[in-house]
Amino acid sequence: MYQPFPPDRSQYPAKKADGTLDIDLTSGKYLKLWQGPNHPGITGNMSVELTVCGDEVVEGKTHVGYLHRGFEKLMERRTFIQCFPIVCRICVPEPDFNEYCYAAAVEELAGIQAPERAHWIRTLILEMGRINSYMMYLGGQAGSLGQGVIGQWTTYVRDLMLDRFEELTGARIYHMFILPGGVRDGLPDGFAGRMEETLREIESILKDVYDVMFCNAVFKARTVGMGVIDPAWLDEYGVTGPNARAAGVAKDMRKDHPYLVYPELAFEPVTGKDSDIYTRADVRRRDVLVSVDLIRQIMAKMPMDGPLMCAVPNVLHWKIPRGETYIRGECSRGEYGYYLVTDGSGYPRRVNVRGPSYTHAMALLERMIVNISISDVAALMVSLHTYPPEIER
Amino acid sequence: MKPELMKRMVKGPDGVEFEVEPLRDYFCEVPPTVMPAAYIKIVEDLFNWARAESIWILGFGTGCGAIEMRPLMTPRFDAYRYGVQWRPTPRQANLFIISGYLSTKTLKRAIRAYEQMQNPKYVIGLGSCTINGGMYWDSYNTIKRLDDYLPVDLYIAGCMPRPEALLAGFMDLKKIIRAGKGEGANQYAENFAWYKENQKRVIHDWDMPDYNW
Amino acid sequence: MDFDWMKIPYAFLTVFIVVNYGFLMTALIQKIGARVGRRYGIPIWQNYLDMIKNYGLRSSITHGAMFYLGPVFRLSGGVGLLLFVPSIYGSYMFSNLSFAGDLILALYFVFFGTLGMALGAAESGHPHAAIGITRGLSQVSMAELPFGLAVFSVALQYQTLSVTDIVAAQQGGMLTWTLFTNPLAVSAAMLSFLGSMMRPPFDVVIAPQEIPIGPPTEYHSSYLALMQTNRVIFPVAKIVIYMNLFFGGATSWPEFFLKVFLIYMWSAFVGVVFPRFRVEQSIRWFLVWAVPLGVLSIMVV
Amino acid sequence: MTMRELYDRTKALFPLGELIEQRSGGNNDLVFVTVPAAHLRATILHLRDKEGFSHLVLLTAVDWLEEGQFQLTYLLNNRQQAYDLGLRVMISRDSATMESIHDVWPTAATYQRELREMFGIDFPGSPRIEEEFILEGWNDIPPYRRDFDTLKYAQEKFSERPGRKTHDPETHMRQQLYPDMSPTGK
Repeated sequence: MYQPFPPDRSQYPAKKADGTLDIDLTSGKYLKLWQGPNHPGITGNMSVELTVCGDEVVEGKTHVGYLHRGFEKLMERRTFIQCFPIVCRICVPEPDFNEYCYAAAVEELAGIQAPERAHWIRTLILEMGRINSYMMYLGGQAGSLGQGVIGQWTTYVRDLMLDRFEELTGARIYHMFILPGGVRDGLPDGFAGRMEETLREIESILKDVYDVMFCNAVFKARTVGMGVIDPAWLDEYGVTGPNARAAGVAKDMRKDHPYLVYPELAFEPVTGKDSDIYTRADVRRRDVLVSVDLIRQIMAKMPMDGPLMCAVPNVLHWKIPRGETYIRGECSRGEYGYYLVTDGSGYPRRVNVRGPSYTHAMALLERMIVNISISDVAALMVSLHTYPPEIER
Repeated sequence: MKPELMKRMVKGPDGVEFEVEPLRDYFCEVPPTVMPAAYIKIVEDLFNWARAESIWILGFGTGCGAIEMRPLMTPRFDAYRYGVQWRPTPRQANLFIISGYLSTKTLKRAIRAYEQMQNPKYVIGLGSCTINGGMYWDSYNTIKRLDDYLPVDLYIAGCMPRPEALLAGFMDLKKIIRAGKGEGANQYAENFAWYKENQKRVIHDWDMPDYNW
Repeated sequence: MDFDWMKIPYAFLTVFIVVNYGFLMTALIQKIGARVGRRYGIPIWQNYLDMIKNYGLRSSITHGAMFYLGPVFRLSGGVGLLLFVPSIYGSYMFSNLSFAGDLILALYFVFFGTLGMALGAAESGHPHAAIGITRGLSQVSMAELPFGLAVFSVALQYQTLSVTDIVAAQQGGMLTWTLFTNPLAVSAAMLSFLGSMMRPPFDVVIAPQEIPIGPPTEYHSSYLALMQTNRVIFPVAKIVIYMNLFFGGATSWPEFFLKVFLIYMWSAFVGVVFPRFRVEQSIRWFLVWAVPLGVLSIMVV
Repeated sequence: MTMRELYDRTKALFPLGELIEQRSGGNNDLVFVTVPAAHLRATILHLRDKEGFSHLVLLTAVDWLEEGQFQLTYLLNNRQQAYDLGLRVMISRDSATMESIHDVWPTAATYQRELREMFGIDFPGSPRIEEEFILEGWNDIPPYRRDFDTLKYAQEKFSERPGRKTHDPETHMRQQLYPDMSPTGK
């Protein structure tokens, strides 16, 4: 088997002829340890099957499927508008990207064009969702190293952001707001002012987080130089998003493949140099600040009147001609994409969701987990920012 | 069945060969028994009061409802005020929150975790998908009625339920416990065969003993 | 040596007071942690309820005699430590069962619980317990080393092994405390204190994320309740030693409460904002910072 | 360089099918091309090494049940040029086997495992291809195939709670508003 970067297993078990490791569990030298699914140090409901030798991991295998609901199958037997309420359930912590990608894919294949104002509101929602997702991550990253207080602070501001979501969409988690053809509603009165307050609170909390977490000697000792992603792996393992940006590659779909109103907004992708856990956390922290800035720009430039929905055919008999397309967006973990195939009927032929965690949590994690200490597994896994529901859907 | 669970011969470090049958050797196969309440009523009342005021949740987010668990434990909702806290291991937990849909793969783990918990133990079904399948009513991989597989004390409806609903659910659960009606574990022991039959019908890959603790 | 039997009920009175104070203080510490995280925190009586609940659970599973003895050892370590150290200096009632040479005995009790726990948890056969034990024993032995050095240094300084005598030597104003007469030993011991309190940054042993809570993974119901009881006694008992050796002891209960609280706060304040060290990192940390201080303190004395 | 030029250049080397420009007009950055299964490997190696399509965005399958074929879609991305190229490979549905590309992109092994499990498409030689990925103990036909009926399966397998009513808008509307309308969709 051709392996471009054979893992450094010099002092570890020999390889068998077919490339798998020669691990004799009965020898007493190795221990099989399951981290998850019922484990606090795991990102959601998934598990890693570790083979450890002493305190070091010799081999790790990711197991997913605990959250499989068969969305791609279920959507094949729902009409286009019936798919809309279930797509957001695919990725729980940042559901809006599902709604946007699905809506954009349907619009493209059906040949309709959402109005300008809807684009602005969509961008606003995506950026708000990104902040939420990053806040979850920051808390989780600190929590995986035992710094629970960061999780308290970031969840506190995330709740504030959820309040804004609730004002705008009426729901905390599943917003079901971006539907094919536009968005459901405009901004409520006084939204801009309350948004600004929330953003200030986020900035102030982030400053505290920076002082307590990023300047902390213990946090640095645990994370600097830990879990390095070689820039050469980016293409091999399909690494995108902050994981790639921390390796110094400014891979940001908002810049590379601009969508919605991003061409009209001024921002620079955040990049890091060292590609370790610390850098990835730092890139995400700075990315929150970028998002905060983007939201300010959006609130300032957004047109306040105009249509929110374009003319959509009767959704009960909405048939879309045969075609296929791929819509992508830069979510907080990386490239989120929908591959939609239609066949001229009232139902999608096939929907495939490309969640960034799909490659990060499987091939990349299994590659990175080798030769690290058991106590770092949780931190490493969290630092890749994986959400299992988008892996198995 | 996985190879490591097969019956096999093992050579020990001292050179003696012996037979290992993991399912029988590594688990306790005794079915659960009904545990009576304390004989003296006032003692049982005291215990019920303590159980109601000190609810330890198993930290196992089985579905998307887990996303609202973190706000529950943080400044806005702070369930610690009501004696609710997390335990990472099923041995020490009293309450199992099935947070949303259960795929058959998770159901197997959930059953194992549930059986490891100590009597008395409680189950809350969170979200519409535990009640009747909810959004996933036609999915091939998620169960539709949780109470077929585990004894449920309380359902919280919604997709997904807000943390306020969860807090209200905890209050109701406290009332149930204090009234001495939180006997899910005994119910499970009494109808053990029925539960097992239901569980085995949906879990294809049953590679564990009937009762593992 | 004639033994005063009246001391035994008095010693149990001490235990009773300390248990309640320990419950209160544990809750207080948790509340402080919650307030840092902008939460309201648990009710102050929550720990009592948890303990009653755990004693009240109907079923429990044992993994053999040693599994059962683990928490018992641990608890007897805590109670024993408390019983053989004078909690209030100069008080007949609360000088407990202390006698000459009790410093060695106290040190023995400090380690006793940990070892019992390790044996008991290993009996459960849970891999997380085994990992927790290896982490715990290696870290604890490293963390206790500076403490041992500091204790030797203090014993050398006062030329006695009796805690009562050491306290007596420190009476007479703050400046006679070991804290000022032998600051090196005190700082070594306080660093070691951080390590043995199982709070961040040295709590990888019982870390929920890195391994689910380590040795106590399998402990539940009454076993856990025993351990909870110990968790409130043991820190206080340990702080009593620290207080007696380094901070001039206490001559009355209010002084006792205040000093114990302040020493406890030291670990709590550090713990609330720090993440954890890995085991080898914490060992290195102790080797680099605490052990040289301990050695230095002996050499200075 | 436009996609058309790239297509012409590659067409000279490999027997490619017709170029389908998905987003003709504005930013024409997504095209789909059909490739014979035998030439897929050479094509992607050429595209990866010579044309800069270094990122495998996704690998998935579409079940064209009526035509008896699976369509495998290899979506490649060229970041510098901001182009996406979807390579479509049609393989027979009966004995669905495809060459593995896990040595070109290690991450493809995961996609291939999923396809194997969910569609029953075999990729000989791909690592851990036999292992279960998402499902556990599945004993029916692979669930993403079109002829697998998830509703029927769910009704047979999982007990339902009585009292659930369906308010399918299509049937409801048909009954209420257009009683004479011909059935739509499936």
